[in-house]
Amino acid sequence: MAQSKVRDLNTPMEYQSETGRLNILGFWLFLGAEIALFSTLFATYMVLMDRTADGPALGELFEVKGLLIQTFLLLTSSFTCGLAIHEMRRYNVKGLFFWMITTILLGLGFLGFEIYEFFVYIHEGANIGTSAAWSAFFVLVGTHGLHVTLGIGWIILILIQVAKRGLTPQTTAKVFISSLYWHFLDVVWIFLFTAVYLMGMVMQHG
Amino acid sequence: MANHAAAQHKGIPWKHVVGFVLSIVLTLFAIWFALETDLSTNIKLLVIFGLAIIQAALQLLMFMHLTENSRTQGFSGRIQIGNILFGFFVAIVIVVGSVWVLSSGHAEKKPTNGEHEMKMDSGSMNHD
Amino acid sequence: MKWDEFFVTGDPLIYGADVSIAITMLGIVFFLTYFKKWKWLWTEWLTTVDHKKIGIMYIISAILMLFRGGVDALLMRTQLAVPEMEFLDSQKYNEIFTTHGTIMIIFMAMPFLIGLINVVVPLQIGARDVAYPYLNAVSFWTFFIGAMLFNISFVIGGSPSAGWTSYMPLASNELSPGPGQNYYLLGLQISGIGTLLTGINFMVTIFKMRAPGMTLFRMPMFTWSALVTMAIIIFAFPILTVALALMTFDRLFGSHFFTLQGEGMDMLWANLFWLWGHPEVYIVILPAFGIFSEIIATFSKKTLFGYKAMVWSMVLIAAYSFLVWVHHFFTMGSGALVNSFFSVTTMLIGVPTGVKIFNWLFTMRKGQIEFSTPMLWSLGFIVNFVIGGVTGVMLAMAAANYQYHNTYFLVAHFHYVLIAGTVFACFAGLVYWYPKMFGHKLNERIGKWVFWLFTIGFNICFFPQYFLGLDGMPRRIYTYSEESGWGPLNMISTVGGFMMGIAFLVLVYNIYYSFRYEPREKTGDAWNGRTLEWSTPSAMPPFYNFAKIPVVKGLDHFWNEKQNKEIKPLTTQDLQKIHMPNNSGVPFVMASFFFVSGFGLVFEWYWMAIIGLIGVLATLVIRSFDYNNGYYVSVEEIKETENITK
Amino acid sequence: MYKRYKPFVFLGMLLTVFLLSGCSDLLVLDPKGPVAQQQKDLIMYSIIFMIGIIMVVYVLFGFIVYKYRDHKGHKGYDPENKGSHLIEAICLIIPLIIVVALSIPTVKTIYSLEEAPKGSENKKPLVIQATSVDWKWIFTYPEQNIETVNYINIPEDRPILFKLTSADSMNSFWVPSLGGQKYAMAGMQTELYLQADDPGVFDGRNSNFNGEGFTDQTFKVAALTSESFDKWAKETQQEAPKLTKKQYDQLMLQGHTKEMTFSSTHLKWVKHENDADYAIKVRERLSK
Repeated sequence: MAQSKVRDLNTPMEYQSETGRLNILGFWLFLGAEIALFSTLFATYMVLMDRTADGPALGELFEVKGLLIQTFLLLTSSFTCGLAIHEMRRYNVKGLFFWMITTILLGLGFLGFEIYEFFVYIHEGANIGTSAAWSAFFVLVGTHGLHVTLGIGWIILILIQVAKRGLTPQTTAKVFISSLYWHFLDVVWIFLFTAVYLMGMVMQHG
Repeated sequence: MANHAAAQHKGIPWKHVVGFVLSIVLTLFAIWFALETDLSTNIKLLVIFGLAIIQAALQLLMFMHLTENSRTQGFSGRIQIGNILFGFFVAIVIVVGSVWVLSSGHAEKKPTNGEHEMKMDSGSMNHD
Repeated sequence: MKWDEFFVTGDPLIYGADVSIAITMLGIVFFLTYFKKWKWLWTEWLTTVDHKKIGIMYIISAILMLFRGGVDALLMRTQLAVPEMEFLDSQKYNEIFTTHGTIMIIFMAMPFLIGLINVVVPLQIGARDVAYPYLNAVSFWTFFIGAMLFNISFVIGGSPSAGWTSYMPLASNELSPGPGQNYYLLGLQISGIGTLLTGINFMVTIFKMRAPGMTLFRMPMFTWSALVTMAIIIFAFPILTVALALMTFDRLFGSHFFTLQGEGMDMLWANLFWLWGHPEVYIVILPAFGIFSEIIATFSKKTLFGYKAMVWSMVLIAAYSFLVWVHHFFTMGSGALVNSFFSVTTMLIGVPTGVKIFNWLFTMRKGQIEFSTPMLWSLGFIVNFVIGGVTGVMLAMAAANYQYHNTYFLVAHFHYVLIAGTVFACFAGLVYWYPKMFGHKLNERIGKWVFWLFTIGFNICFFPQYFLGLDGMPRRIYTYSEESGWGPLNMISTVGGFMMGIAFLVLVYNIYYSFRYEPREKTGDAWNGRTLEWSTPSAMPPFYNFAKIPVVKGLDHFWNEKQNKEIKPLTTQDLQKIHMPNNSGVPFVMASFFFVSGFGLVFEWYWMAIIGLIGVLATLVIRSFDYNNGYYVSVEEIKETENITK
Repeated sequence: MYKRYKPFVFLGMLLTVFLLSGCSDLLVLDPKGPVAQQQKDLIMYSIIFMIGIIMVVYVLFGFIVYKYRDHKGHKGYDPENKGSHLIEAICLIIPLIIVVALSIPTVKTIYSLEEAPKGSENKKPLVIQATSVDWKWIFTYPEQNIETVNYINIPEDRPILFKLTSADSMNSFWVPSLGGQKYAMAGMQTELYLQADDPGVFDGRNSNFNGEGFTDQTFKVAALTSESFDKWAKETQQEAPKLTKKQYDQLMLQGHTKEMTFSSTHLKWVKHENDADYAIKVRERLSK
């Protein structure tokens, strides 16, 4: 719990306190759990994707354009989030804020498109109760969306703390951990993009 | 490692820029490969999943500093890498295992028209 | 909803439970008020972040749950004692075996072991606390609240009755209407959060909080087993989380994951359940292995035989535990290739387990074996667990498994593994570390009575069940005909069951007796121990555990120090102020909100569920803004606590 | 030491003798057909290994615990004995050999159970579709155009190919005297070969828990000579009533029924392996 006495200037600030180091490692382990969590959802989706009952097939409703926009929004947000950490490590609070807020905005944009996409599907007759395949789709993609939502809320909370307290070993560790979370959501999206959308479209169009 | 990391904090974050450009390129390539080429479904799936894994590795290494937190901080980096690798193992077991177990043998869903037999083995799927 | 639908009515058992719950509650309130203990309860227990106290609370809860699950078991054994018994009806019987299984695995075995891990592991690695003391409290309270939510189903709304495996579509809205199954889903979901957090917490603790000099291969075996178990928890519990969530969606929000409608797939539930369920088996058995390793080494007065082999066996078992889940449903018709693959992997997992058994035997070789109660439990474990182990290998042979599946042969097997493994370990660990927790031993003479009564009862209860299984008696039937010929063996089994019940009562009596009459321990080393938890000067370690963090020079460090007479009393020069975390009431409040939310979802009162969730989020935000970093214990206070005069 | 525990040892021996004497009558170990016979052979084969393993562990255990107990004149105490590569290697290799020895016949039997029993490969199997509904069994003879409830008649010495499915919950079709079980699940079909050596009546049941009526979800299997089977089939086709849709839908309700026989099948209305929610829909309709 105690803060390390040696403040090695070469070590990024988030690693300078014992708490920071412990929390960062703990969060990595948590991400391990998240991998298992999303894997289970992916497995469910892979098993059920053909079970469309009377509803539309999955690939039928997917669209490349919306998908590309969503993907670029999230990929870019992951990049800007990385830049924010880069700025934080240069002790540039302004840079940190600029890039983190950009990240949040991109995340919000992504969420907006996702919600719009869900509305389109529901309008076309595919909702969570349509068939096993659509249940799996909505819960898998929805879980990712929920993670993004929580991530946005969480980053905002942490930015408020940074604004109040400045860069300390504790706040920087928090920012760093939230950035890990954000990048991880991008990793999950890469697989959603591949396993759900691309595979769905490949299956549909051959 | 620590010195190395600190040196990177100055100037343009090349690691991030390269990671970003690569991820865009990989994404576009995956879309093009999946939707615009005429290869068989199996090859397409193999390639796009391969690309996804590469891209995930990019995120972990370029953006998330997976290997960081190492020597000076008591070797957490190794734990982190081990953890992610074991996670990868579990993920493969869960996804490939479930698909394999639930779609082989008599347990597969009997197709309505007799000859349309559908078999999925080890994650690769035939749907034609 | 009418009141008589809300409360379960119409059964003397339920009224009995209602009355006893009410009386117990009133009794507790009276006791706390009369002795003015409310403040004590809040400051010392409900808000504590001390790993030892949290561990004790885990163990107490687990013993209560053992009682509940045990009563369930005895009700079942009574019903099955003779053919065509009319003690319980089918529905009641189904509810009882469902709650028995769920409670014993999720709310008894795991919390008991996690409790022991909580008490012991930080002490064994020479740490002052776990990595995240606050999170530890959250873990406990979410587990506790989950368990309570599950338990009230007995009197409010009705118990789940689809078996602890809750196979779909039996557990769906159509075939199991009512709140019972929702209790199962929400109770397990909430307590699962606690388990996952424990996994992360202890993994970081063991990796990062070890005393200087304690390399990974100098860690005591129990700590190793905890580390490996936590790794399994981290990767297995999310699978359960998802499976439960998907079933909850099926039941509450009309999705079609496992349902008959909408092309849902019931096999997927079985698949996901056992993807978690098999690793879960190792979550409850590996710490048991760790406990036995400690006890056998201590009472043979000898270092462990093949330490590294034992460690690697455990690591291998952990990785392997994710590769065998299909052996729980060989009969699902996944084809010869799948069944062959999982038959072989399952048998292979017997190899590292066998290695461990032989290592324990060879640890005793060239030792000086002392038959204390914990040692008796460990010896009993070896003898009985082997039977469970070999029948496990028999079950692993898929072609033969088609004849064992769903029979009492299986029931006998997993009780031989879980009781002779896990429950024996819980009792052994409880007796062994009792002086660490409460400052005095449990009476050895009564303790040996408990052991013999329990072990003999256990064998009388479960050994005949192998034969019942081979005679075609399926599990989960609530009665059977005279002609089946299963009567006599069932009668024997029931007698054994009641012997185990009596043994439990004697154990409880022993706790009372020892509290009154056993001499208090004067040193911290009650059993001539080998590992660091025994190195504290006082019997019960102070809240900061170690006044001076030990420097470890090898395996069995404390034992070696004693042999070489290197132990020096503490002096003032050794002391420095100690940093400790603050108590917090937030975890308890957060768990209470989880309860509100879970209860709302059980009855599909969404307003209530949302209020609960908002409460949970609010507590999270409060925690995020809390920068209170704890406090320092002054050298003066340490001096006083440790009785240091110079 | 021994004296103290003598009564327990004696009790244990008595119990074992008592239990073993009943062994030969145990349903699973008293096979009435080639499938169950194969499984029994595998079980007996494995039991020999298991008893061997148990003996080795118990003898070692008894010897070590007795010799190294803490007593006067204790010899051979060596607190630093850390291990021996030889012993550890033996402890690793012997179990591995046992696993191989068990795996080979297991895998062979798994594959052989997927097909008609040896010796009957050339006989055309009789196909019976078994459909479970809470809490009864419906059996369909598609070739004979016969449907029975809660009982089956089969010819002796001829492989029977059961095609299993369910109208609702997950069930397990099990006739212990004839062979091991397999699940019957809605929306899919599993296959199981069984065969009876001689005429006789055997108990069959659902062994997978499926709710309130689970305990009584049993059926009878009667193996007949092939002449009497043909005779029964012919008589049934001529004399038994036709199955009406209304009757069939009544069968879809949860509950028990007596044995029934019909001279037509339900296959023209529904195939449960393709139509998982038929029974649920019927229940909704009839409850209105």
